[in-house]
Amino acid sequence: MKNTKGRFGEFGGQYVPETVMHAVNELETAYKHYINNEDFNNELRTLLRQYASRPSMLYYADKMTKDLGGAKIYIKREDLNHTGSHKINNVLGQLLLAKKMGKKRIIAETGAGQHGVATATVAALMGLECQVYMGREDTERQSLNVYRMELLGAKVTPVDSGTKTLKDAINEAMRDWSANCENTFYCIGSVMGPYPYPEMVRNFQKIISEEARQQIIEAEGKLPDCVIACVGGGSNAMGMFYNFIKDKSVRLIGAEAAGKGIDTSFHAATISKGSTGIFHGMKSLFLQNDDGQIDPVYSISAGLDYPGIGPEHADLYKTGRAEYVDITDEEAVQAFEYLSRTEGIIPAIESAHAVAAALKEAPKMKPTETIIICLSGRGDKDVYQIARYRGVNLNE
Amino acid sequence: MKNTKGRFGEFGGQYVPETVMHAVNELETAYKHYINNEDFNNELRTLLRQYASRPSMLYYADKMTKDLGGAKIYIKREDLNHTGSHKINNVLGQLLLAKKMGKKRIIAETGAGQHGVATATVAALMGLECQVYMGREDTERQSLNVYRMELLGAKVTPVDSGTKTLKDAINEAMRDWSANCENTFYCIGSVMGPYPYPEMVRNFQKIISEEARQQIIEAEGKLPDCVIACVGGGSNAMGMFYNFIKDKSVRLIGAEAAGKGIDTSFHAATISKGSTGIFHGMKSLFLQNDDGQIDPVYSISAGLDYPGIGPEHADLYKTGRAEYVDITDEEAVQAFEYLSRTEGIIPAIESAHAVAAALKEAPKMKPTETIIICLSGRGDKDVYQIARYRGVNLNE
Amino acid sequence: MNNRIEKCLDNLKSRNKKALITFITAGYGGYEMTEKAILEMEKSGADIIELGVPFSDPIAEGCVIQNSSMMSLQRGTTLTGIFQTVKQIRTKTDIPLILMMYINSIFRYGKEDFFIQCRKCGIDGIIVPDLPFEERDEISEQAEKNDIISISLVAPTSHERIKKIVSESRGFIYCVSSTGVTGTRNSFKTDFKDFFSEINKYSQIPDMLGFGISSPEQIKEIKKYFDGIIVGSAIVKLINEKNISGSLSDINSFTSRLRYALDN
Amino acid sequence: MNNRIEKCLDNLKSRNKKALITFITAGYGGYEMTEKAILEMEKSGADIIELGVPFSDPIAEGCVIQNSSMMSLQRGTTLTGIFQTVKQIRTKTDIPLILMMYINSIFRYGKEDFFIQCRKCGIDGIIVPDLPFEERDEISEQAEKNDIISISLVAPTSHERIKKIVSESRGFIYCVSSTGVTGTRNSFKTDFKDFFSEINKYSQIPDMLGFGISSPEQIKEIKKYFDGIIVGSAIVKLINEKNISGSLSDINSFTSRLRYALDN
Ligand SMILES: Cc1ncc(COP(=O)(O)O)c(C=O)c1O
Ligand SMILES: Cc1ncc(COP(=O)(O)O)c(C=O)c1O
Repeated sequence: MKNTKGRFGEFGGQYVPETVMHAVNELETAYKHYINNEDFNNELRTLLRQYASRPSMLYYADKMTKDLGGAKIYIKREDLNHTGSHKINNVLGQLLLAKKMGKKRIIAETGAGQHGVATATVAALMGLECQVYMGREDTERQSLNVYRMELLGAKVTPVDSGTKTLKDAINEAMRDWSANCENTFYCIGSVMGPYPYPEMVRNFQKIISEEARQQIIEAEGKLPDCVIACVGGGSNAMGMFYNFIKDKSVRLIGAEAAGKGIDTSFHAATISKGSTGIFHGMKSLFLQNDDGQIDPVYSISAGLDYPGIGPEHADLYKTGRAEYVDITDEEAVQAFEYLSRTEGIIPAIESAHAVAAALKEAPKMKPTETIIICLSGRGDKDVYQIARYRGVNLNE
Repeated sequence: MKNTKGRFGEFGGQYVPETVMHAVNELETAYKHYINNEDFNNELRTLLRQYASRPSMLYYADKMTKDLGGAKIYIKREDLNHTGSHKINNVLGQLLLAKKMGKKRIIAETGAGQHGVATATVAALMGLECQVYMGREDTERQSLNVYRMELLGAKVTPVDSGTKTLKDAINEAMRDWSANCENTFYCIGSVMGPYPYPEMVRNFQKIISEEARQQIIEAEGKLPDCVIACVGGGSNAMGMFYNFIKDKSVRLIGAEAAGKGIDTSFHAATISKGSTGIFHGMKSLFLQNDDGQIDPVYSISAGLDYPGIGPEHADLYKTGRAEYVDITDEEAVQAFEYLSRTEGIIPAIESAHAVAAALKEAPKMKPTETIIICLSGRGDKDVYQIARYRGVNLNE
Repeated sequence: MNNRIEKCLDNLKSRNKKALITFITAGYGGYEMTEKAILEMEKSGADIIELGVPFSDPIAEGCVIQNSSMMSLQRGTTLTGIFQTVKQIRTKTDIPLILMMYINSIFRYGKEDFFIQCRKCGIDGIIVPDLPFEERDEISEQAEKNDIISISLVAPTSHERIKKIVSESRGFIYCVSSTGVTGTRNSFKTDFKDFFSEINKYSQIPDMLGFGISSPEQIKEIKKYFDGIIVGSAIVKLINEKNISGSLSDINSFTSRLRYALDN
Repeated sequence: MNNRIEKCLDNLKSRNKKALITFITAGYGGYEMTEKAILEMEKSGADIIELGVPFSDPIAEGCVIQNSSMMSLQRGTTLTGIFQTVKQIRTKTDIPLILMMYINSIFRYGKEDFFIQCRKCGIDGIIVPDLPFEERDEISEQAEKNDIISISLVAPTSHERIKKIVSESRGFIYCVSSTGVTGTRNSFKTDFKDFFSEINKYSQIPDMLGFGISSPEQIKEIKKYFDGIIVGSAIVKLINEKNISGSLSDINSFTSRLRYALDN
């Protein structure tokens, strides 16, 4: 079988209904036209700088470094972006493209709500209509973000089908898209979906490693030894990895959500426990049963609660270029608390998975070595949930 | 009567119990020693840049400008600072000073919780013990921030005396200070309290106008015509005004909280309705009754819910250099919603008072004129409250 | 030409009749319901049966089929079970059977095994809504080897893609009535005249209209444009998990009315 | 020397006795309670009375006095009402009366008027906890003009400030027992020997120890260091708003025990 376009090794492709193929092709054409267009890139760079507040800082975590006694730890502060996560990088890119394409209506799925908030935000800025799909369960555990989106003028529709989480929100967005694709732009929130999304989203997120690579060289005079990012769909991780892929000495570590443990049925550890499948427009790794039914998954973090992974990650894993580790809820919550108390930085619970991975790696490394953690978002949205999580333990 | 030190015209002074005078003097000595000390300022500048993420952007609000059809509107994005408001500028300054003074314990009062969060954050970073006092009512309407402070390792004590809001939190912090001032540094959150606080906090906040003045000149080639900031104690406003005071052509406008209207008894409009008094260590304007009892005050915004104002503002008002306007809850909520929908920026409800003032001023001005709004903080903390506020109206 | 689908359509054409293709979700109401419903539909006038393999995340489906899929899965329906049921059905009827299923079900079963099994059980075609023309190589070789026809879909939004899709098609063209997912619609915004004349420019194989066809009245108005219809949600709606015989009689009368509207 | 405070302290000194200064919150339990309590305290051994003017935000006060102030204000106590009560009390006793109050109450009343009123009603001194030495000019002129003594406080944290404070003091020095606010304490961490010898280096006027004194037992141990004590919260605690006579008898017996402890 020959591989079609948009492939990363065997992964990727364009497995979508005929009803949206035209829209996918139209997007591909526009994407290819603009991605190397100087005016487009200047406009995007201006938005990233003057709206998203880029470049984001590369912060040297002195207290954490001393406390762990191993590698020097740097933190890439995507949490300081406007709207509080890396998601805005991608949304600015896609919505600028949508405007160029003359689309008037934006749809998006969201898990933790950060992608939804970013989309609602940029839609407000650009004067576009915005509809966000969000699993009912996620609207409940991330209600702050639901209100934020509504304030920004977006319509948020809770999705009651399936597991009522991110996967089902994507299903619903796809259904909307197939009904309305002539006037509607589907702004996907991670490096997933049919080609050109995985490549396009990665290209809009690679600014993270573009900046970080330059910043660490300025600070340390050399490349880092290891970069770590959490992996839901995988967009912040691809953004963080991309410009280091060719630097073979740099270890790339993705932190997956192991929920209550990968030996339970409550986790979202796609790489550890998944197998190749075709879903949501792409061939990649998925958590699924023997009959090809997609598994319900679980993570304390709504943003990592997804049964798949972007195809480029599947390839980085298969080729051995990147490593992927499992972080349980408990480890993530501990890392969440640790970073708050140690550096005065409250991370998103998603990002706390990356911090937890660093807590394991750093002590094994030498003081002459360095780690960059991608802090994909801030934790305000998670504070209540962590309090609840801890509250339950306290009352036991 | 001759005026003592730390005066702005007749306002200011050092009206504190003898038990804390030693601490106040000790602070004054340290403050005077360090405020022009090059090493200290370098260290502080590094923290502001590498921790708080300064400089903050000066954002041109294109859609808002077009929509209002008057002056060009720029927004100084203090909401993008780490921890989400201007409060971090001051806290970094004071806690660095505390460290130099060898203090091991930090106390702070907080209203909206932003100063408390900033203090808890920097205390975590610097390894200092932190105790925050917060009125019981504020702990309830800003519970997100209570959890944030606790996560950061601070102890938050709800204050049940008096009106259970900011004023009472200050009372309680003062009591703690008078008991523990040998080892404790009191980190006041606004340009108020006994000398040297009003001057010191203003000096730590003036970076806002230092940057903004340079940024607007770069963008427009000239000074702004008007700068607008909300006024609780008045620290973001002093920070925003300070470097423009000598530029006589620049109008300085402070937006006070008029709550349910200045003709009701539910407001916090100190300048409109207050009179000279002596309280919380300073001679200034206060909302008080004929017998000198401090009035209970009200605002939808916990951060503006204070019956006094910093002495430098009282003087700017008395000398006519600055103007102060009243913004009701309803106007602030409308501005909160307006900025969210129009620019995709959700402001703190405090800052929304400044936005509301701009909504009134801009249309009266010429397209060749410019306004800078100080967006003192982000509105995540307020989203629930605004939903409730609107929810009540919807169900009527 | 040995495939039952092609034989059936050829036969209809020679008799100048339009095809009635009816859909049910396999295992919805149990395998017994599936078997009986298929036989009932044949009896009351269906020419071809489309059997939906339930999938956890049917992104091309509206709520009726979504819901039936979920209920079927909750009962424990599996692809293996469906194959057994089909084998059983084949002992009773020769009506063309098409599996409607998502690509992951095939991929996970194993493409080779899947098509061999199809052939063994007597499946004649498959419709894979999330496998567009561009990705057809994912299964085309294995399908052809086993003479299972992979039905192509075209949609009103297919535009310039129609040509390449239909010119490589076999069996029939599944013409999607309008944008969106399966499910009943009150009216169609598509200009059928344009749509079908575009399709017919490049192919002579029959055109079947699907998505949202729910009443005999609708059919009368538009039947001149196509060679047959595919009715799904409107039939699935009639299935009552707790009442097999009631469901069958409803299916019978509805199918008969569709047949009548097509023929008269 | 006409001021009652100075006369009283001179007299005590000449008799080699220590002063007992007792505090109550004006208007707590009503003006009648205030008047009766003052007379009762005098009868049972108090030398000087400190009358607290309630303030909405008493930052130097612990919870007992905070609470009594709030209750008093809720009853409608005002400075004008307190002046009237004092005038009334002056018809019955010549005991020195000191107002303890926050600077804003004076400022808002009008400094001139306030001190004139004090003189007219028979007030002898004031203690303003939030008016430190550096800001004394805020009221010093008006106070002096009316021969109202403004009592200075020194605290264990006053250190190098002790000299300038005490050398300008009149009446007595209010020596704060320890850091913190008013309210009872189980023990004092302050080294009284050092503290008082520092104070006495610069002034010969009497030293009164206040803040946290709550029991006759405490007094015995430390009375050698000072010339008198000020007892506040411990007395305010005895006031029961609903039971005037019970309160008065408790105050009487407590004051008597303090007197005994000072004298023996
Ligand atoms: C803060 C944050 N980090 C990470 C993620 C995971 O997404 P991705 O793996 O695409 O970066 C999310 C998704 O919501 C998020 O909100
Ligand atoms: C976001 C924000 N803005 C403004 C204020 C008011 O304080 P100030 O007037 O000192 O700037 C607060 C106080 O909590 C605040 O949180």
